[in-house]
Amino acid sequence: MATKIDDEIDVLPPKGVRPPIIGPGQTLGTVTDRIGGIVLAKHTPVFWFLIVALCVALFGMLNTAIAYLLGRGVGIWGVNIPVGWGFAIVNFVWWIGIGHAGTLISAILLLFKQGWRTSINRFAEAMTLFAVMQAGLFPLLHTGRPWLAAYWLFPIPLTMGVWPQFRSPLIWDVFAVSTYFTVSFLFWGIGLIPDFATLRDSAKTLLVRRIYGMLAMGWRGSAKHWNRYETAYMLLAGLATPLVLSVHSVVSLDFAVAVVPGWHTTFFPPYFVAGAIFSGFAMVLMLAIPFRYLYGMQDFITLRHLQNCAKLMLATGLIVAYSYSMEMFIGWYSNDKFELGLVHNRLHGPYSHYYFVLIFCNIIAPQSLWLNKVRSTPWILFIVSMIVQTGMWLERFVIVVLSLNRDFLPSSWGMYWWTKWDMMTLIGTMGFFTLLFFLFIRFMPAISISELRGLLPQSKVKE
Amino acid sequence: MSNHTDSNPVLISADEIKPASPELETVRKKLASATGKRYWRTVQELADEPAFGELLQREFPRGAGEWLDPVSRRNFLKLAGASMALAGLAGCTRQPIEQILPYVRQPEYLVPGKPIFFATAMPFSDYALPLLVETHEYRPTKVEGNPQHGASMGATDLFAQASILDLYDPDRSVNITYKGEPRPWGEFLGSIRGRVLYHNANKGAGLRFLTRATASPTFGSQMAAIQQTFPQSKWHRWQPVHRDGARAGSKMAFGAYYDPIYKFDAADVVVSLDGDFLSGSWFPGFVRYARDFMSRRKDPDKGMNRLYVAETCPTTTGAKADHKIPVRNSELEHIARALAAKVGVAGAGGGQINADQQKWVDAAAADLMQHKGKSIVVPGVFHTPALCALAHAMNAALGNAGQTVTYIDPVEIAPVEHLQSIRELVDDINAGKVETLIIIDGNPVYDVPVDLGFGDALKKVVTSENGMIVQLAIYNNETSEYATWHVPMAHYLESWGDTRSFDGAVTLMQPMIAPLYGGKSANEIIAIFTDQPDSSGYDMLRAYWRSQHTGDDFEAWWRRSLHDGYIANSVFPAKQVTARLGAVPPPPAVDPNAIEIIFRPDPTIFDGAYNNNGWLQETPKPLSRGTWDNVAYISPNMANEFGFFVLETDGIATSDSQKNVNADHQSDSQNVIEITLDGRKVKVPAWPQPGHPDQAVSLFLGYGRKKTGTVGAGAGYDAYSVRPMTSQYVGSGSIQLTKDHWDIAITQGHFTMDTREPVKAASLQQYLDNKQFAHNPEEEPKEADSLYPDFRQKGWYKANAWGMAIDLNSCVGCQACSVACYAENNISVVGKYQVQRGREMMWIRIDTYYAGDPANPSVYFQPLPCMQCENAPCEGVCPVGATVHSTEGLNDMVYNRCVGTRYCSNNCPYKVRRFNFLLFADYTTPVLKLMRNPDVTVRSRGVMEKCTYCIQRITAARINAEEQNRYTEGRIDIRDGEIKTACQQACPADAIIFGDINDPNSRVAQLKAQPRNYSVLSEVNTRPRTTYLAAVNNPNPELEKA
Amino acid sequence: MPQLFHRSANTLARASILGVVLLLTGVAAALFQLQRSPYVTRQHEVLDQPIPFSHKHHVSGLGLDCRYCHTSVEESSFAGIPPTKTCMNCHAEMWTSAPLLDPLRASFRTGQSIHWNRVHDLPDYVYFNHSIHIAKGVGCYSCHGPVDQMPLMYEENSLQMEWCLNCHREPEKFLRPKEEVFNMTYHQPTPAHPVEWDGKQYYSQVLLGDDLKQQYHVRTVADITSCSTCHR
Amino acid sequence: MTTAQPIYGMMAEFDNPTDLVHASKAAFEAGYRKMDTYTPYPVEEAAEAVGAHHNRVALICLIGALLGMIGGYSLEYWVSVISYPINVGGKPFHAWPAFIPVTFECAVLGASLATVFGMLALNGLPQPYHPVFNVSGFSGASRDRFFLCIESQDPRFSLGDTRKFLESHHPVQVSEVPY
Repeated sequence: MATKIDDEIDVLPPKGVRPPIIGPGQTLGTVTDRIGGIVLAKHTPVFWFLIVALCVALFGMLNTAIAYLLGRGVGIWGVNIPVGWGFAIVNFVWWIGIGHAGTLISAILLLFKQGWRTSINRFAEAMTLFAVMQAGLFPLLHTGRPWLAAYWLFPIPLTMGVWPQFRSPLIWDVFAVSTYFTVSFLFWGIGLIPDFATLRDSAKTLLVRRIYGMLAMGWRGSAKHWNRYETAYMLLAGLATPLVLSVHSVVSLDFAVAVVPGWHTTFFPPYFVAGAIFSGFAMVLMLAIPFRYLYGMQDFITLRHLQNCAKLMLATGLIVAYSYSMEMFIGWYSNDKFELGLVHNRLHGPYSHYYFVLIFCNIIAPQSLWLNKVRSTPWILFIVSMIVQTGMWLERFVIVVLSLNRDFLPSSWGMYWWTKWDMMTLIGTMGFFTLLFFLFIRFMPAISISELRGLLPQSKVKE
Repeated sequence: MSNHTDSNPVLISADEIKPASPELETVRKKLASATGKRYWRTVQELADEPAFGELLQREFPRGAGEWLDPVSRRNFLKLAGASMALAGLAGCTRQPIEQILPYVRQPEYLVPGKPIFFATAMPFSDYALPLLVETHEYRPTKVEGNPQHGASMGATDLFAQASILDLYDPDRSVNITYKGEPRPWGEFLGSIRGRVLYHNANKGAGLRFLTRATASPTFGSQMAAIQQTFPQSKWHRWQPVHRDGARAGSKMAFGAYYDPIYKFDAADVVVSLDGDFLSGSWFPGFVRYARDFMSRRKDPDKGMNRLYVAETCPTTTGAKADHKIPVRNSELEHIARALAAKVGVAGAGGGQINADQQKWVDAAAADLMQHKGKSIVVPGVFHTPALCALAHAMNAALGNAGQTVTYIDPVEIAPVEHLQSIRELVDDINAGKVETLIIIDGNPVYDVPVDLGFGDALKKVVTSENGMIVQLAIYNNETSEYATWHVPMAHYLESWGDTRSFDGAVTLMQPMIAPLYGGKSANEIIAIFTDQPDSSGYDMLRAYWRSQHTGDDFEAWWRRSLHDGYIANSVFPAKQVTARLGAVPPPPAVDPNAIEIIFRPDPTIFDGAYNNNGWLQETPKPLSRGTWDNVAYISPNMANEFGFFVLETDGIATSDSQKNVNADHQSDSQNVIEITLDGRKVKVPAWPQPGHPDQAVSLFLGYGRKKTGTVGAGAGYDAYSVRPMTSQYVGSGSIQLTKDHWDIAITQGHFTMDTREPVKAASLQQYLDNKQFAHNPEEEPKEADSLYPDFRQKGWYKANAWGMAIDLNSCVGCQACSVACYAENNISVVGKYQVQRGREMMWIRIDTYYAGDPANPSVYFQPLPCMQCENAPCEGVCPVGATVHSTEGLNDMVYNRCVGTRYCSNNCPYKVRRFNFLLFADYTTPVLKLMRNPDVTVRSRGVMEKCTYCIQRITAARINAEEQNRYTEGRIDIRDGEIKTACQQACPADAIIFGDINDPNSRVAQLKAQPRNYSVLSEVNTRPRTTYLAAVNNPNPELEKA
Repeated sequence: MPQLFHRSANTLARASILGVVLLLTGVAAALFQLQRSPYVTRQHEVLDQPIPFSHKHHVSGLGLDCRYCHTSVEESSFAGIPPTKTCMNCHAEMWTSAPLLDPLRASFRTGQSIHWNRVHDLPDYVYFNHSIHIAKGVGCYSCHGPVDQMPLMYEENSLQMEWCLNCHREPEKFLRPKEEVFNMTYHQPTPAHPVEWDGKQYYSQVLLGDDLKQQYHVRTVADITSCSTCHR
Repeated sequence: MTTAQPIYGMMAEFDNPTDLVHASKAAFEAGYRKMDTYTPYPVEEAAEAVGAHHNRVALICLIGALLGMIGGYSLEYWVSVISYPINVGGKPFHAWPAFIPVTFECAVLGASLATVFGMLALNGLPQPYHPVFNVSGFSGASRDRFFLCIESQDPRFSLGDTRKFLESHHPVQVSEVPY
């Protein structure tokens, strides 16, 4: 099975008819075999080894960069006074943003009873976890002395008798991100339990069965268990929904609480959340499209899923566009000299080209999603998503650097240039992220089997 | 008052505690093996450091300097690993066992942990700046001005502040060498004795001495003695930044050499003909003059003096002028003549000047005439004799002579015109008349006029079969390569001596520490020739003054003099002389097309003597804000013609042209032009300097060294290489655009205030019309409108509340405060590349802003320390509370708590916070540890730092006051002025005032009560404790109308 | 379908979960103890010294005053370690041949300092000042413990920040009359043993401490717990 | 096996959810209480049929949330007002608006942990060994088979009758579940 491209599945149905959520002819059995097969297959496909090898190389690069950083200090990066925050924070916000789609899909869409979420929520959640892991790296590295940051930021009774400073948004960040990671992990984890049971029961060798047996914790599909399980799942969804909104709001407060013109603004939270979902869905597509293609999952991740993601991207993209225009408008309308200076700096300053590329990536390019043709053509979607992803990174760069490089006193205006170490760290995390993702695909059911079963017609109880 | 640990300073003269100074030899030996402790309490303690347990301290990485050393960088992985291992346990790391080494016999006056102050003086050029030096266990750590001495009034210039670093400079010469081979002192002595006998025989024929100008009476007497023993010997003088023009001018006017002394505090109108008396010590008396001049601008309500300046190369003097015209060098003398004619100097006139200059001259002349006897005409010291003569004549004609200007005998011993003197020497050498040449201090091979070919001349001497050159110098410099014998020279803080301040007062020098590198003083070297080879500097000094002192109270008198640092009533009496404008040569023809090449000493490196001083290299030049290089000023117009990037003032070049991008702070890539003068060429980075005259280029001396220490190596271009005898300060040459570029590390890239108006300025009239001009009611938040609680209600800021007021009127932008801060607070030097990256560490920087027409803009200086905001934006955002508020209103920075998020810096509207992006502090060079101020933490990698209002001085004073049981209404009664911050203490213009704002009688409280007082960026509502007194200038209404 | 796991697996699984939880708490608890343990603070640890100098003998035995050796304690941040000369004042006559004192005589002869190992050693970023504490009536005992009972010097207290704060937050609990500062046998007032000061009898430290705080102008707690009090 | 040996229960296997639900309902009406169904995905009807309507997960969640919330806020209050009050940029010690984000995060964290571990505890997981696994073909319970198990604990349970009863609802097969 696996890697053959069954194109006919990607053929658009006649007008007015929406593509199905699950390809025709799937039964409880086939679902189990097709998805479980990826994990239990005897032979791991060659492309998997190639990709993992590449990622391991990038991961090595990341570690080199980190080691050198710990040895020398953040001076190896481009940061300076006035631009005290550079790539580290840009990447942090970017990764955190990406990490939003997962929980959003699994939680909010679940609450809205969106059936189509089931075949993508599992790896979307995994994506969330891995993205948050990348994000989590940066605030620590960014101090250059993580061995201090690691424990002074948490309220631990040390002999100094001093504590974290809870008025600082950075502390809010510490709590928000760590909570977000934990909750996402739990959510993902309990979702996996029944599927581990499935793997346990369908695995061939005793060892594999034992391994998944332990992970499944003895799940046996009892009605009483299912009942509590469902409640817990729903509750988590209910908790994760405000959480996912709060996390990026808190991240946005890292900026909004400051006095720096361009940061000091009240509409950052919604603006950031929208942006996060925007980039999150872009990332979902960037993972889903190759995944369904490489593993022949077109039956489970159908055009319907791609289209819906595309629509969500379009919607959030428009919110983002609105935010940009508001930023400019408020700047002009406030008639505050610092705000005006900011607008001026963005449009005509030394970094103006960054700003215009950003506009193209996040506002112009996504408009193509109005076209059904674009929404239904995987490879185009993939490219659009990539553009959006770039744009969202640039957005963070603009917010961080273009606000700091010219703030209050002209005497201290400055420039920021990234170094090769900055780049190595950024690309390294991309490699790390992909590595984790492909390990996940190989060893865990990338699509929620038990939930998918519930969608099949035969699974309904007839009266 | 310079003592910050005791209300009346422990002033002690070193001879009272002879045995005190610790055994430096052993210290030095042990230092070699010592590893990095962050500071210590006694020298002995330092001298024996336990090397083990380094890793345990990794979370404030001691000796982590190895990162910077490429060799051990290889094993950084291992060490990083170690630090990671400690991560979890950092709270639990044990301290290594440290040792403590008491004295064997503790000197009587020493209280361990308390500084002692000694009076001494720093020789600079041909005169001296009287000083008090703070020593900790006999390690000099900080230099202050001697408040009891009129030449200092407690202030210093940046060179004095930086001289501490020179003392400890590890690059200093350490060996007596013979043709480059190390030799013992005895062997040197032997070979010189031979010479002495030889020259005794031939009456000193062929025996020559070359020194810089000196004002040391003792040295003078020694030279006189030499003249007697060796009648045929000659004493030549050379210092590259000489004042021959002024000398000749004085001769021209008075028929003899005299030094003018100005009384700026008594002058209502000052006209400067390129007289750069507000910039640096190359103008004798700068420190005192800045104080005097600014004393007339402190309170506009009491009226102000008025300053007219006509200048060539832009200086801070011009920046402070009420009316400035940029003129080309050749035009200056014409202006002088026109002015002289107008103020009624007979025989003047004949100057052709253009309309603008005419207007300026008319106004200035009118003003001068209205203030006869209460005005001054200041001639530049780097100009033609005629100009100086004219100035003297004008002062005479205006009746200023004797009132605001007096004349004294030159402080230089046996004054000569240096160019003449050095020329004679070279001629004699070429004529083969020189066998033995003793070069004391200085670096002639580098800085003697290039067309004299001094190097080649020296070669002749050394290669001649009986030739010998002895060099006494602090560094191994270009000249050392030619010397037969090189002897390390003792730093002024290591040697006994005497000299005179600019007003002639004798100041005594006493050593703070035994010579670190076994240096010898000039007197000791000369003594060899006067047959007292083993007499110490102290003996000679004492002997000389014994002979000078009449009266039988010598001992008491001597002790008092040493204690005070100067000899009472030794100021030169004013001479009754009248300037006769005799045969003044006709003014030079002005060639509008010729390019004038102007030579000036560098504002921070001077003539090259401070080339290896990291503090001075990193101190921005006041006008260009450039560091680590010298540039060539050209006018914005010329830059335009060349199509260069033009430095913005708000008259031109909006800050957004792409051209301007690289001008944003950090690395500013400048076009390189090639200067040709007398057929000699040098490539220099062109710097478009607002206010620079057209058709002229200003070059700065002291850079482009071929042989210097690790710090100065490779910095800048060598202006001496095109400086011939005929054009010592100006010549006519040509410039050629080249393709090259030159990265200049500048600390400020935007010189326009944009819309921000950090500096509020007005004319005297505007001020009198609206005293509140510095305030903008719409923007300034009221005390009431704040969501925050009033911490005064909670008992904060109740007792002592520290504040600072900075008078923008007074600040002359001389940078003394910045360097003083480096010395007081152990600030690290980061080097050119890091400055380009925007990582300089300066705690108090001076922002320079230009406004108006770039051809002749108004210039504003604004010293910017930490504002110590009561609503500090930096504090709220720190996640670990590493920067928080003290009850006295200080914005505390807790280095050991900082994890380095840099959020505080981002959120600081004034950008006064500095971050240790790498391990900038030098933990490895042992000798630098001796220099550090033990009361201030040395900051390590990854730590934010900033101005603390010199918290260590505040604490010391508070403890002192409490122990003396001084309290008044709930406050600890610390007398106003008892605490002086380092910047305040150094400031010659008295522009920075610090004190307790809760004490209504304190100076700072009274200044803050003035209407001129405003806070920068008040609209951000940070409520800064550091506020500014708006700049008010005093333009001539006549010119205003025009 | 056969069972994958044996019956015991259930108990095993639950037990192991419990085990992990306990282990983690254990480790955490251990670390918090470790950072305060004598191993880290070197409390009560007697360091080797070139000369086994006995404070017990010199203080309670011979009745020397602290200030005889620690001369600058009242005027400087640094209490001062006696120079060899001070020791020789007596030991030029006494114990002149005791091998114990060889290092002392050697030092006096050669001019080389004696290398004592530092017993009370604060981190380098802490700026402690002896004189002001003396001036405010903080007894030597409060920080250095019963020095007069120490044959060999050791560190009585942890000297960690939380320990300093104990006193800076409640000075009244520790202050004593200035004249008692150097008194090693002084005891805080109790109903049984009152302390007389300023003509008054005090039966409790609280009352005495409050009055002393007034009298000695001890700054407010907010003042002396400001960071810059000790860190610069 | 001999009937003398005690067994866990009687297990019927179905190949579709509808039969399972019918059987379960019938069993309930027949008075069986101690029984359970095993399905590859949640079948709500089955749950209701065997009488699993309510659970206490939600309550546990609420408790967790409250603990987290109170814990978070009191930590902040104690640290900034009681333990070491410091003037930070002129802000009040008790800067409650600034304390909200952390309080919220703590609440969510507490709730989530409580929910998940509460659910597992109530379900008695982990429980890798369970009698039902002895039934041959039970692995289908995680694939496409549906099981109803009436436990021997049930008072009405009797080998013969219960087997008959189950077989009457056309299962694929009925088998005893040994301990």
